[in-house]
Amino acid sequence: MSDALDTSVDLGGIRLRNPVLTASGTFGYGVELAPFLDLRRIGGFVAKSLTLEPRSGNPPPRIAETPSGMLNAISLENVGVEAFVRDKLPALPEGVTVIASVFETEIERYAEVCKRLTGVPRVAGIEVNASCPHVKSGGIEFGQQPQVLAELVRATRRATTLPLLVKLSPNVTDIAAMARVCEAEGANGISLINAVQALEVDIETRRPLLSNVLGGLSGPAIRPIALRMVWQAARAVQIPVCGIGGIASAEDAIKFLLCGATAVQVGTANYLNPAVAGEIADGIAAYASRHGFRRVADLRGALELPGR
Amino acid sequence: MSDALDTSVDLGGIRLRNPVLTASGTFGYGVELAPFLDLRRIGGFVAKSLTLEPRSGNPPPRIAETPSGMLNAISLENVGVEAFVRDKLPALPEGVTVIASVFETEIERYAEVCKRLTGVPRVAGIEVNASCPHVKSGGIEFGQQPQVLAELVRATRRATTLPLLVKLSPNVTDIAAMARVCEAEGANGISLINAVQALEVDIETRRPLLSNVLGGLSGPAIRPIALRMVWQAARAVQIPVCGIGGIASAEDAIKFLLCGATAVQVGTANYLNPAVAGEIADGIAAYASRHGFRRVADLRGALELPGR
Amino acid sequence: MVDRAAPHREAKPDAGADASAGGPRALRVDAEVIENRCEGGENLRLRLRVPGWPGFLPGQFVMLSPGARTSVERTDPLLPRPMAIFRSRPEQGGAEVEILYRRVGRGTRLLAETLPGQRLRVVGPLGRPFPTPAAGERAVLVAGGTGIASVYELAARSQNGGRVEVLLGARTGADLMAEADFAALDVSLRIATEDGSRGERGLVTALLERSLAEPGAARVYTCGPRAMMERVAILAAASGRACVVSLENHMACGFGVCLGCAAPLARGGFALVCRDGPAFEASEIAWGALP
Amino acid sequence: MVDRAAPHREAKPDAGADASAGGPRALRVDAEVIENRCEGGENLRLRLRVPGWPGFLPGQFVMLSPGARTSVERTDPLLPRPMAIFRSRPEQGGAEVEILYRRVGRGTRLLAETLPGQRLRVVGPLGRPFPTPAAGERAVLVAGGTGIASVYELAARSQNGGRVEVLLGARTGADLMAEADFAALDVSLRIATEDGSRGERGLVTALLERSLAEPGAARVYTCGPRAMMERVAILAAASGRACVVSLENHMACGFGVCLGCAAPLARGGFALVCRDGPAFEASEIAWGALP
Ligand SMILES: Cc1cc2nc3c(=O)[nH]c(=O)nc-3n(C[C@H](O)[C@H](O)[C@H](O)COP(=O)(O)OP(=O)(O)OC[C@H]3O[C@@H](n4cnc5c(N)ncnc54)[C@H](O)[C@@H]3O)c2cc1C
Ligand SMILES: Cc1cc2nc3c(=O)[nH]c(=O)nc-3n(C[C@H](O)[C@H](O)[C@H](O)COP(=O)(O)OP(=O)(O)OC[C@H]3O[C@@H](n4cnc5c(N)ncnc54)[C@H](O)[C@@H]3O)c2cc1C
Ligand SMILES: Cc1cc2nc3c(=O)[nH]c(=O)nc-3n(C[C@H](O)[C@H](O)[C@H](O)COP(=O)(O)O)c2cc1C
Ligand SMILES: Cc1cc2nc3c(=O)[nH]c(=O)nc-3n(C[C@H](O)[C@H](O)[C@H](O)COP(=O)(O)O)c2cc1C
Ligand code: FES
Ligand code: FES
Repeated sequence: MSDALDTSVDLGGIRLRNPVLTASGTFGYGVELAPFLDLRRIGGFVAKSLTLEPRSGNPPPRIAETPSGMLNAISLENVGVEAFVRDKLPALPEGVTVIASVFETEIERYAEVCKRLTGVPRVAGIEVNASCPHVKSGGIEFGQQPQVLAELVRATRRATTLPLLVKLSPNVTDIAAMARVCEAEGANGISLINAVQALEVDIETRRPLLSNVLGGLSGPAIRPIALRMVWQAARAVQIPVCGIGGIASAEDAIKFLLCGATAVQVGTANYLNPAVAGEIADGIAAYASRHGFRRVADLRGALELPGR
Repeated sequence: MSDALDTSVDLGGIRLRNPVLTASGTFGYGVELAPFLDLRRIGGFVAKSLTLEPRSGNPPPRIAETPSGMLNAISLENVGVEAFVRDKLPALPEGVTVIASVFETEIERYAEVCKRLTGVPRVAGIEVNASCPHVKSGGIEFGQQPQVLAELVRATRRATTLPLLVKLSPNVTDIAAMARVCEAEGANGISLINAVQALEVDIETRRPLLSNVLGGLSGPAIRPIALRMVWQAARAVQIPVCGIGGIASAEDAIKFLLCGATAVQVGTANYLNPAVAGEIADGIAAYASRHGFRRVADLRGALELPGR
Repeated sequence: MVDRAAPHREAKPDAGADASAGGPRALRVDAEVIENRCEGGENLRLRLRVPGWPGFLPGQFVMLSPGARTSVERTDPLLPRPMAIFRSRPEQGGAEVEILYRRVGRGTRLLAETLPGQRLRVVGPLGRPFPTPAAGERAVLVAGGTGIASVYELAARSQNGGRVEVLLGARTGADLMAEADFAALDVSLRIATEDGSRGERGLVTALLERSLAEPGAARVYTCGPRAMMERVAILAAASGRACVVSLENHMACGFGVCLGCAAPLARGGFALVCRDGPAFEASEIAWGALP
Repeated sequence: MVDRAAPHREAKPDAGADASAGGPRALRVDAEVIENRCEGGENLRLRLRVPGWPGFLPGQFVMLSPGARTSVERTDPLLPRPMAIFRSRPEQGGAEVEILYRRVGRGTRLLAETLPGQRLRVVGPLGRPFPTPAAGERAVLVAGGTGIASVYELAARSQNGGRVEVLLGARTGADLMAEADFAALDVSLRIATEDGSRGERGLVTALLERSLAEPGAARVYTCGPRAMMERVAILAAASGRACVVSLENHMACGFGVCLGCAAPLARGGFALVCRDGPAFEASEIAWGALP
């Protein structure tokens, strides 16, 4: 790439080498990908979401393939915040930016996990995953109700001094409204989208393909939906937006930047090609140079709308 | 297929030869497909949505390809209800079941179009397309607001004695709630899903691929989302549900029936294979026979949930 | 939207895939690839064995599945690709249909990787044909890029009638399609390339200006890049000659139901390129609003 | 989750793709198809030229892109398919890797249509290998269906150590994989088919019962249909022999990050088949909760 090019971006106070992160739940705790990718080639990664205690997840089958996508219903399975801090973080090479992700079943627990992560040297920021069933509201996701989302952001905001990103659920009527709630409650940025609630069945067994019945749809299939939501959210708020959903190439990632994202996260594509995030980072830089940008950050929102 | 098999279904008072319809906007006014498919092989078709006056649509580009899907932004282009009744219906061979579809910008106009269609011999029923921007609510879709949807269903219900289907927008937080609104206001059935709001851009021109910027995502990519919404809607209401979204094979169609749909509509797949709807109808019958069903109608809701 | 000269009668405006009524009835069939050869640059020649092919009229097209069909239906890429019918030769039980195409994107790249023996889905022939030149009328065919494929059959069928001039343009000689095929016809063929590597250096529209300077009744037919067609239309109008353009809008269905291929009309509203065209009177088109 | 005998040392429980630390390091590379031949029924043999192949240990697997890679990335089908490494032979700059697979669905059907010269993406070797039989210990390998491919290398590497018995089962003789390959090894090979068209009529577990009746230290290894493996585990336990099972759960990544391949454990919780397995002590698995 051109040496002149500055690839770094600032994601709500998190300084990133380049705008390419990997998405929570698709990159493990980092070390798993080390054989395939030098983790310093990318901006950083968002670790698998953490709960207060270690959790195990749904019984298999947990995944299923769909047209240009996949379904998953892993549930809350993770090693828990303590083991993450004690075992996972130290295993990472220096110079790798780590964003911790948090999910829980109650707001107080979300806040507690954020507290525990605050002050931990290797943690550059926290992403609050709002796409979890809220027990008290009968399983509706935190991110599906503006008031509940507001409470969640307020509580986690109070709980940490770290840069706070809120990851939005796509299963809503008005994504812009959800983005505004996060901004109003002091989030430093928003990440979207999480997987889209979906269902797949086997017509021979006449059963759902997942033990959990419903799952989350991810992969290229949802990219145009994610791009729309990122565009709507980015126009609704001033805080930075991290674009997620079906990104599998530099071209895909650039679309999100042009639509207003400051950075992107690569998810399902890591499964198909564990080195893809590095290739995407290189591709974005090449594009920026080719189009005469000095800073990759300037790609943000460079979309031209038809003069109508 | 086995002669014993009864393939007919009753979709809210509309008797169908078999459960396979084609979706509005993907089958024109029927005659266009005649060279490829004997229209009597399928249950019927839903005609392109009609407005009170003839309308022309958005400037090109109006369509774009996406992973396992496509975007469209045609807008309200159609010949208008009068020309439909005068020119289109008579051009159809006997024995073809036609459901008229209606969209408009105001509730009063929706109702007026329904009135004009009532009593027209060839019209077996009306499908109200609620996925249209409601001018008065600043472009939010009729189908995105429970109160507005309720008014729309009430008004169109009053306007016609024909079987009334309401076609729901997928761009909502709670599809079951929307289904209940339709049932409460006297709809005879619901159809879902319409295309999912999405965006696609060209990174070389740095412009949206559609002149309208936003478009509707359709095709196999959205099938698992549609299946989830159909399942949720079918559990929420007693009135029949017509499943739509990404159906391209008999297997796909059967999934919707198992999840509670009484009938299905084939949309985008018609573009790839203009005879596909007939093949799907045959495939469903073959499956029903192979699995020992006497009536295709019995496939409805035959999904078994894991005993948890 | 163009007056059709005999034998082809004017079609009902809305008959869709039957628009070319009197013309061959469209079919949907799997065709076997006989040959799929690179002809230099990004240009390829595809020969298909199409069972039950009903024949076609000049200017009509087919929709081709993007890439070879497999035992498994793959949904990416999803949409069929419109391709002009270059020519067809009847054979036992059907015909051999030839397509000339340029590798420009995902679908045509996959098409280029298709091997003899593999199958493609074909839907067609579709669209309304070119109006045939009136008796004694000079036909001036101006084509560039992939548009060259669209006008070959018109040239072939008109050659024995009146006088036919074919003016072909390309960026370079390597990009030029089908020169040998046109050379084999009884037409006056002239070529222009932007880099002068073949024929005259410059734009094909320069050749047209000279041709139009000659007296006598003439009708201009053009297919190619949008900018070229618009320029051709302007030149034809200036010389008082009728001009027929063949448009290449994006298409999802090809037979008039998706409304995706709308072309803006000068009188307002839109025509469907797949159903009302692809051939239009140049004066009908609102060029400014065409992407 | 199985004690690895030397030379392979126990891996850190969470090292993911490095689980087989001390074992070969996984790579991601495009491999060229050398041969992709049907071997009767739905069984095929795939030979790949894999640049930089680091070698592998018995029981490890690779993730293969579903169908040949093209110049265009196609996203349907999306996920790579896990396939056991049947064997590999070092060659200049890499190795020739052999896969035996069965055509059962979309991905393997596309794989079966892949031609020599085309490329597949390979990620691997992945997973933790079979524990090698202890000195003097009789190794009884019981495999059925596609599971046969998973145990070949273990048989090949153990043949010169202690005594190796290979018991293969299939529905019919035509479904039976790799018989000739096993026959060429210095192992005692017995076969059972359900229809008796090859070897004994009946289930492979009947062969196992007789083998277990013989005295002496023995360790049972099994891979195949879930029901078969469960039955093998029960028989081994009843005879007081250790039993190692190789599971075939659905996988998205193959290297421990998607958590999709969870296998329920008898002690509660789950293990990841791709990272902690595919080989497990049979007693570790909660068979009732395995799909
Ligand atoms: C009536 C008609 C006749 C044509 N005849 C020929 C021909 O004989 N030879 C030839 O090489 N090309 C022809 N074209 C253009 C050809 O259809 C496009 O080059 C081709 O669709 C590009 O597809 P792609 O998959 O390579 O590009 P992609 O970028 O993968 O295409 C993405 C989408 O955009 C559409 N698209 C992209 N470019 C064009 C274009 N220029 N025109 C229409 N749709 C486009 C594709 O169909 C697809 O739906 C014709 C087009 C039309 C409408
Ligand atoms: C560790 C391991 C080793 C394997 N080794 C072999 C081998 O050597 N030879 C062989 O023929 N098969 C092997 N399998 C099984 C093989 O992965 C499946 O047969 C194959 O994935 C089926 O894919 P498909 O595309 O044909 O079916 P599809 O129905 O298209 O598959 C749809 C999805 O389900 C998954 N899936 C379907 N069936 C299975 C299955 N039985 N196991 C795992 N995933 C499945 C696919 O991977 C895909 O994600 C192995 C599986 C595992 C986990
Ligand atoms: C198997 C799987 C597990 C996931 N786990 C998490 C998780 O723990 N926390 C989270 O915020 N998102 C999780 N996600 C969602 C992804 O981070 C991402 O938002 C989504 O998959 C869309 O991006 P993609 O299309 O690039 O995969 C998971 C996704 C997958 C496929
Ligand atoms: C080009 C196009 C035009 C459409 N026009 C209409 C319409 O006029 N009225 C309507 O109710 N739905 C319309 N739809 C939506 C379809 O009827 C269907 O609900 C949607 O495409 C999802 O189904 P599919 O994935 O099978 O295409 C249109 C869809 C497409 C692709
Ligand atoms: S391409 Fe569908 S209407 Fe013309
Ligand atoms: S396959 Fe992804 S964790 Fe095992």
